Amino acid sequence: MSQLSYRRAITQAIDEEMARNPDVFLIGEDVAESGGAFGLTRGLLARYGDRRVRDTPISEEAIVGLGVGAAALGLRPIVEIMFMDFMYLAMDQIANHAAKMRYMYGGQVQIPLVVRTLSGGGFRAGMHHSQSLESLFGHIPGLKVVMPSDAYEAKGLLKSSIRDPNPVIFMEQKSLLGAKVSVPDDEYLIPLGLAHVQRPGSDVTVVAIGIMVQHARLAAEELFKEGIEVEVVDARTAMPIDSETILASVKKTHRLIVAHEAPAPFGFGAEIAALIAEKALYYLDAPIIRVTSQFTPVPVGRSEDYILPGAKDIVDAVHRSLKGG
Amino acid sequence: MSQLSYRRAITQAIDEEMARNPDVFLIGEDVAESGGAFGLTRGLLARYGDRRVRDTPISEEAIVGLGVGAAALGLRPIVEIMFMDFMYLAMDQIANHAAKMRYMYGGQVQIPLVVRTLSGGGFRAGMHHSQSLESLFGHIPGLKVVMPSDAYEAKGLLKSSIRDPNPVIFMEQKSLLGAKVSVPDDEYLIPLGLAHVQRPGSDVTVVAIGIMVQHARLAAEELFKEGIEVEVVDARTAMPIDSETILASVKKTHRLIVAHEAPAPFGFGAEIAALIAEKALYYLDAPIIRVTSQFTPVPVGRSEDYILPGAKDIVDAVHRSLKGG
Amino acid sequence: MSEIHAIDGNTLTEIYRNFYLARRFEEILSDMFRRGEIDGWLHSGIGQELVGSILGVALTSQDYIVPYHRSKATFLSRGVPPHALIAEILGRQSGLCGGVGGEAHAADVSRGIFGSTGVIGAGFPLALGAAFKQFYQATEGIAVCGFGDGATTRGSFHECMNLAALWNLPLVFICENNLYSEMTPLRKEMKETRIAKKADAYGMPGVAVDGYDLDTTYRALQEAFVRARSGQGPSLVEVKTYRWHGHYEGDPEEYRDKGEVDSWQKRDPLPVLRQRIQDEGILDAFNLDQSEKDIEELLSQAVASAKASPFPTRENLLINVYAQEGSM
Amino acid sequence: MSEIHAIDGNTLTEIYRNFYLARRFEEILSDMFRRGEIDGWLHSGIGQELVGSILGVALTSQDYIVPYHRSKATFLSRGVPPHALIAEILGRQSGLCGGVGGEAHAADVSRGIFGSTGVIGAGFPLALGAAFKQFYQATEGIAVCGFGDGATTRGSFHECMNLAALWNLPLVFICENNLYSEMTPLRKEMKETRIAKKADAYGMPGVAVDGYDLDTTYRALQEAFVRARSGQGPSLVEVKTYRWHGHYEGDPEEYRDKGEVDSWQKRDPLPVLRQRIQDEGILDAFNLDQSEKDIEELLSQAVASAKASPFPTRENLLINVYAQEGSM
Ligand SMILES: Cc1ncc(C[n+]2csc(CCOP(=O)(O)OP(=O)(O)O)c2C)c(N)n1
Ligand SMILES: Cc1ncc(C[n+]2csc(CCOP(=O)(O)OP(=O)(O)O)c2C)c(N)n1
Ligand SMILES: [Mg+2]
Ligand SMILES: [Mg+2]
Repeated sequence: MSQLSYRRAITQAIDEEMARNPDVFLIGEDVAESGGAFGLTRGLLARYGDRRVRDTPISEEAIVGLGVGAAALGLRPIVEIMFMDFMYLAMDQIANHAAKMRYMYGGQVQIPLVVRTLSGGGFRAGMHHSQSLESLFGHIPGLKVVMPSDAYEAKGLLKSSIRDPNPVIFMEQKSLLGAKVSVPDDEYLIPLGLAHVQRPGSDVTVVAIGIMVQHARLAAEELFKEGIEVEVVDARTAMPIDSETILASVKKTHRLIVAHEAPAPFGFGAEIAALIAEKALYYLDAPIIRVTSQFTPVPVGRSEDYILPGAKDIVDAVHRSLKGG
Repeated sequence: MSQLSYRRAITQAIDEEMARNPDVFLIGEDVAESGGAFGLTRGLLARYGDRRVRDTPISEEAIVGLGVGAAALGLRPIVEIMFMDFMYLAMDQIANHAAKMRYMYGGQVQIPLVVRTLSGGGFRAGMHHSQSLESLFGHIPGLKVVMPSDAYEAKGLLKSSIRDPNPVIFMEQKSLLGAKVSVPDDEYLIPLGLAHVQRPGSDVTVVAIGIMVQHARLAAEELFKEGIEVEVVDARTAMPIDSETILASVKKTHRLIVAHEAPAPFGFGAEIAALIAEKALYYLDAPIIRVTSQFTPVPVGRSEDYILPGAKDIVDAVHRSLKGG
Repeated sequence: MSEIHAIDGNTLTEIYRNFYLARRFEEILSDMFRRGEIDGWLHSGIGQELVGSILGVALTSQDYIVPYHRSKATFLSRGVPPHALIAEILGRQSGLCGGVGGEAHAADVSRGIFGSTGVIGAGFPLALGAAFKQFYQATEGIAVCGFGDGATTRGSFHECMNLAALWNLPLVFICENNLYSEMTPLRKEMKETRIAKKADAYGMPGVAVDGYDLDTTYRALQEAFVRARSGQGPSLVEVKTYRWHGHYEGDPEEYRDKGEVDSWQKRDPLPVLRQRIQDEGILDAFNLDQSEKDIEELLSQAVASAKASPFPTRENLLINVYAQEGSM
Repeated sequence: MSEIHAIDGNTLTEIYRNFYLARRFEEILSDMFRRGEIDGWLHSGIGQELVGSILGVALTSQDYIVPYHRSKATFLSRGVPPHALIAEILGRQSGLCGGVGGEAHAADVSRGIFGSTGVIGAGFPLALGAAFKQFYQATEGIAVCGFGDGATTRGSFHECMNLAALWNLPLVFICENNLYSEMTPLRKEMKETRIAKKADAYGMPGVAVDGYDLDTTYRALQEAFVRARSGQGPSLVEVKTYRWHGHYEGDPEEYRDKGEVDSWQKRDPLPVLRQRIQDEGILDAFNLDQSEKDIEELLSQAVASAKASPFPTRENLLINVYAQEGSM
């Protein structure tokens, strides 16, 4: 085991997969020469050359579409979109083409494309550099959406994403880039679509995704001091959703909180609530509570702290849930 | 009262609002000279001239953004995007700019923009001409999303949308274009954000949106013959959501079905389920059931009938709901 | 580029066969649509079949083609069985895509045809991906991207022209300029209507040709293919052509004069080519008649076979949303 | 166009004042960032202040400006109080946008500045909307759109150049070509690096000027403004310039030579203009010193005032998502 940062976990995952499979290539703005606007791809150009690691002009639609076309013909592109907020520019290629192409061509192709992108708050750079858009992509049949909650998860999930035969939106949590955890030295993969009981507990289930898993952990530690045992489930992927693991946890604890950084309406929490309201309604001893950002754009600077959810909001929600029982 | 088609209801609403306010203008592909690819804007060029009714090249991003810019400076643009499936091309202007501009400029502007677009199945033209994307837009703070269920609704809601100081995504249900209902001869408006109890009933609530309201009506008539009284709530707008009306209905019937044409995950039904699971959990006597399309792209031709939901699916869901109690 | 010679007899015959097949295909489909036998809609390519007919002879099996919504001639000239294309348009199981994609989204990846889309302009990035693949694997293949005049005003045209030139990719952009984008005439799409000239902005060669003249069209395309194949990068070929039918079948066509349509129809390159094949002594009338009769036969069997194919089952329609590990 | 005369003394003085203010503003902000006083990031416009300094004198109050992420000089030259711009960058309540928008999303609609965005290329359509508004209301105003070389590879550039030309809108596209897009040099952004030439594809005039030469830059901009104002439509002006700092403050700048930076700094047009004002006898050193001192004073008060302003409250941050009926 060694201590590895989220940033380097991503670099390593790409590096290992590029070494393993010559069809894997990486394109994006400033990914090559300068190693990425946030250093996530440092060293890869030197190692793999400019055929496989390429800087692109600012042309989000074209580069994602290039990835879709190349993937359909058998390559395994990794396209970096610097910030998730710019994915809107490539939405047609992602939602109408990457997601639908296999289906519309009757299974003639598969699209093993990964679109990596920095998501969420943390840089305090405001509404055009802070969004978490998992629910937009989760709504579109054909896509997978991955949100790793720490460096271990990031490495294992990114490697699986690169090997997956489907288009994957890989959301790198920008506020975690520097955070280190221990990671096995040997190769490992984490399958897509399997949630992870990050911390077992019997009183309340907190299903969290991405950065919110970290907040949920802190909240659980806090609540443990009060004698409350929180089960923290890291959903890992917003699509597919591991309903089994989530249902099992709710059937055990009878209380559910869902935590994500995106706003509530039509969000991940809504989908999980609908799942439970359909499949495990009678197990609930309290209303389902969503812990999310406010329904506003993300303001710049430290103001984002008022808008984005944190550990304290989860603690409050757990208290409310226990009262609601 | 006169009988009016959905198609002409839309033309009339635009016409009346253009006559009323010289700041209202209309742009889009083939909206002027040829009166719209589906005749929705016929006659407007002759009446208002080519300053106010303009054909554009195929440049979805530019024309929606033109609307955002002009709206910020006080005009009231109506931009037509021929099919909702092409809204992906203008997502950045809609989601990052129309939706956020008032907030990010600290309230200096308002964005009275309407983006009108044909949505849903019905033309049998497949995956790139059949999507219903209300949940994508409903997730983004700053937007309103309107889905009129008949000609009466279309006219009253479109007039309100044009007068609204916020960006509105107006989803014209393409399978309803020819359908006629009686409509008052005098001017009327339907406020945005108020659901409508389309048919009262005491046994089950069906919250439906857009075209699904028509299917819900048919289902309710069918079920009435069996002695089952369905309350049909036309949600009208996917954002804002009229939680009061929906909660009141569920508190009365204790059973809820949500019906929409888009796929289930992260959809309108998920949001309504989450609302109930948070605010009216103990009122439910049965699991919440979602009636939606399959989680696939929409295939071409008559195959769409297998994928999109219909009245029969609602009838089945009601039966299941009554059994689940 | 001197490698490109006059078109030889065999090639002329093959182009004629492709052309005749495509023309009759369009006519038959149009009739079927009028008789209500096709769900959805149909975008006839009648009048524009020449480009597609050439592609079948001028490209190799390694090349990729991203067709556009009027490119039925391209499918046929690449050897796609007519019944599979008709079945796809009819939404039947024996169609190229199992009847799921339909007219606008037909593909035959085994023949290098993919990237068809209902979204105008979305083919450019997909074609860029195909050209990138050729570059990446250092194959001898190239990629070709078909599109109309209307598509050139989409942002994706610009992004992809720029990238193709910047990376010197083996990609040929073929614009079938038929003077309209749906009901909108060219002069309302752009102020600078010389589409070929737009290549300058990217440092790419651009050339415009009369799409009703076989020799110049053939030569311009071949030159672009040779360039791409020999590592000299992308080009833009603007083919001036005309669609005889409306934007879609049933279009009332209020936006153009009957006279304009007539003037193009008078120049129809199909009989010209037939005459030339006779005049040059390549085939005589009897042989041509025979070959046409074979095509008629092929097509009527194709229609029958397509119509006999069932619609997809519900089960068919639920697969292929996701690929499974190791599928394909 | 003969209406454009040599720059008179008052104008020179005003440009100098704008320039000096902008330069010192950039320096002070850069220092503040280095001291950790600014959340998020900062994109210095140092070295590129000339264009913005000219806009303040060359446009009227009816004109709209869509600035870009280095356009602080534009804000200041339009009369935006420095304290309100600093407060915005610091995310404080007294900022132009109440501290919600910050550096990248600052606007002052009362002074015709709007459309700033964190999304490169998104300003083009917004500027098109502003120009359309001028056309729609037949005002005498025009619109101006600022952007960098990197933005020209976005599809939106193409769509908007095309539409502006097609509709003959009063829109001037001003490209500040500083040779880099973040860490990527121009030659890796596009093969055809003569940005001004790209206007040809749209039937629009395009001109490139040395952005370190006041007279040619001023003349080119004025000509474009006169064209737009007199109904002759849009133009593209490419201003060749250079940013002295990194893409963002703190950028390690591994991608360029110190020598390149030096060579541009040596040509700094600020002292050249100061000298010229003295040489032409418009102001003497004493007056210039005095005016500079006033600016220093203004700026130090602005910093103090901005820092004294509170951060937005939670309540502030929950409003303005939707406008209420009749609000504004
Ligand atoms: C992005 C997008 N916008 C609009 C449409 C509707 N549409 C379909 S074909 C077409 C015109 C295309 O014109 P052109 O590219 O010249 O091809 P042509 O039909 O003339 O062969 C339009 C506007 C579309 N399919 N996609
Ligand atoms: C759509 C989009 N892609 C990428 C970025 C990240 N980004 C910010 S500034 C920039 C470079 C812009 O270069 P240019 O337009 O030349 O302006 P300059 O910074 O050189 O003044 C990039 C790539 C962005 N903000 N928006
Ligand atoms: Mg055309
Ligand atoms: Mg630059």
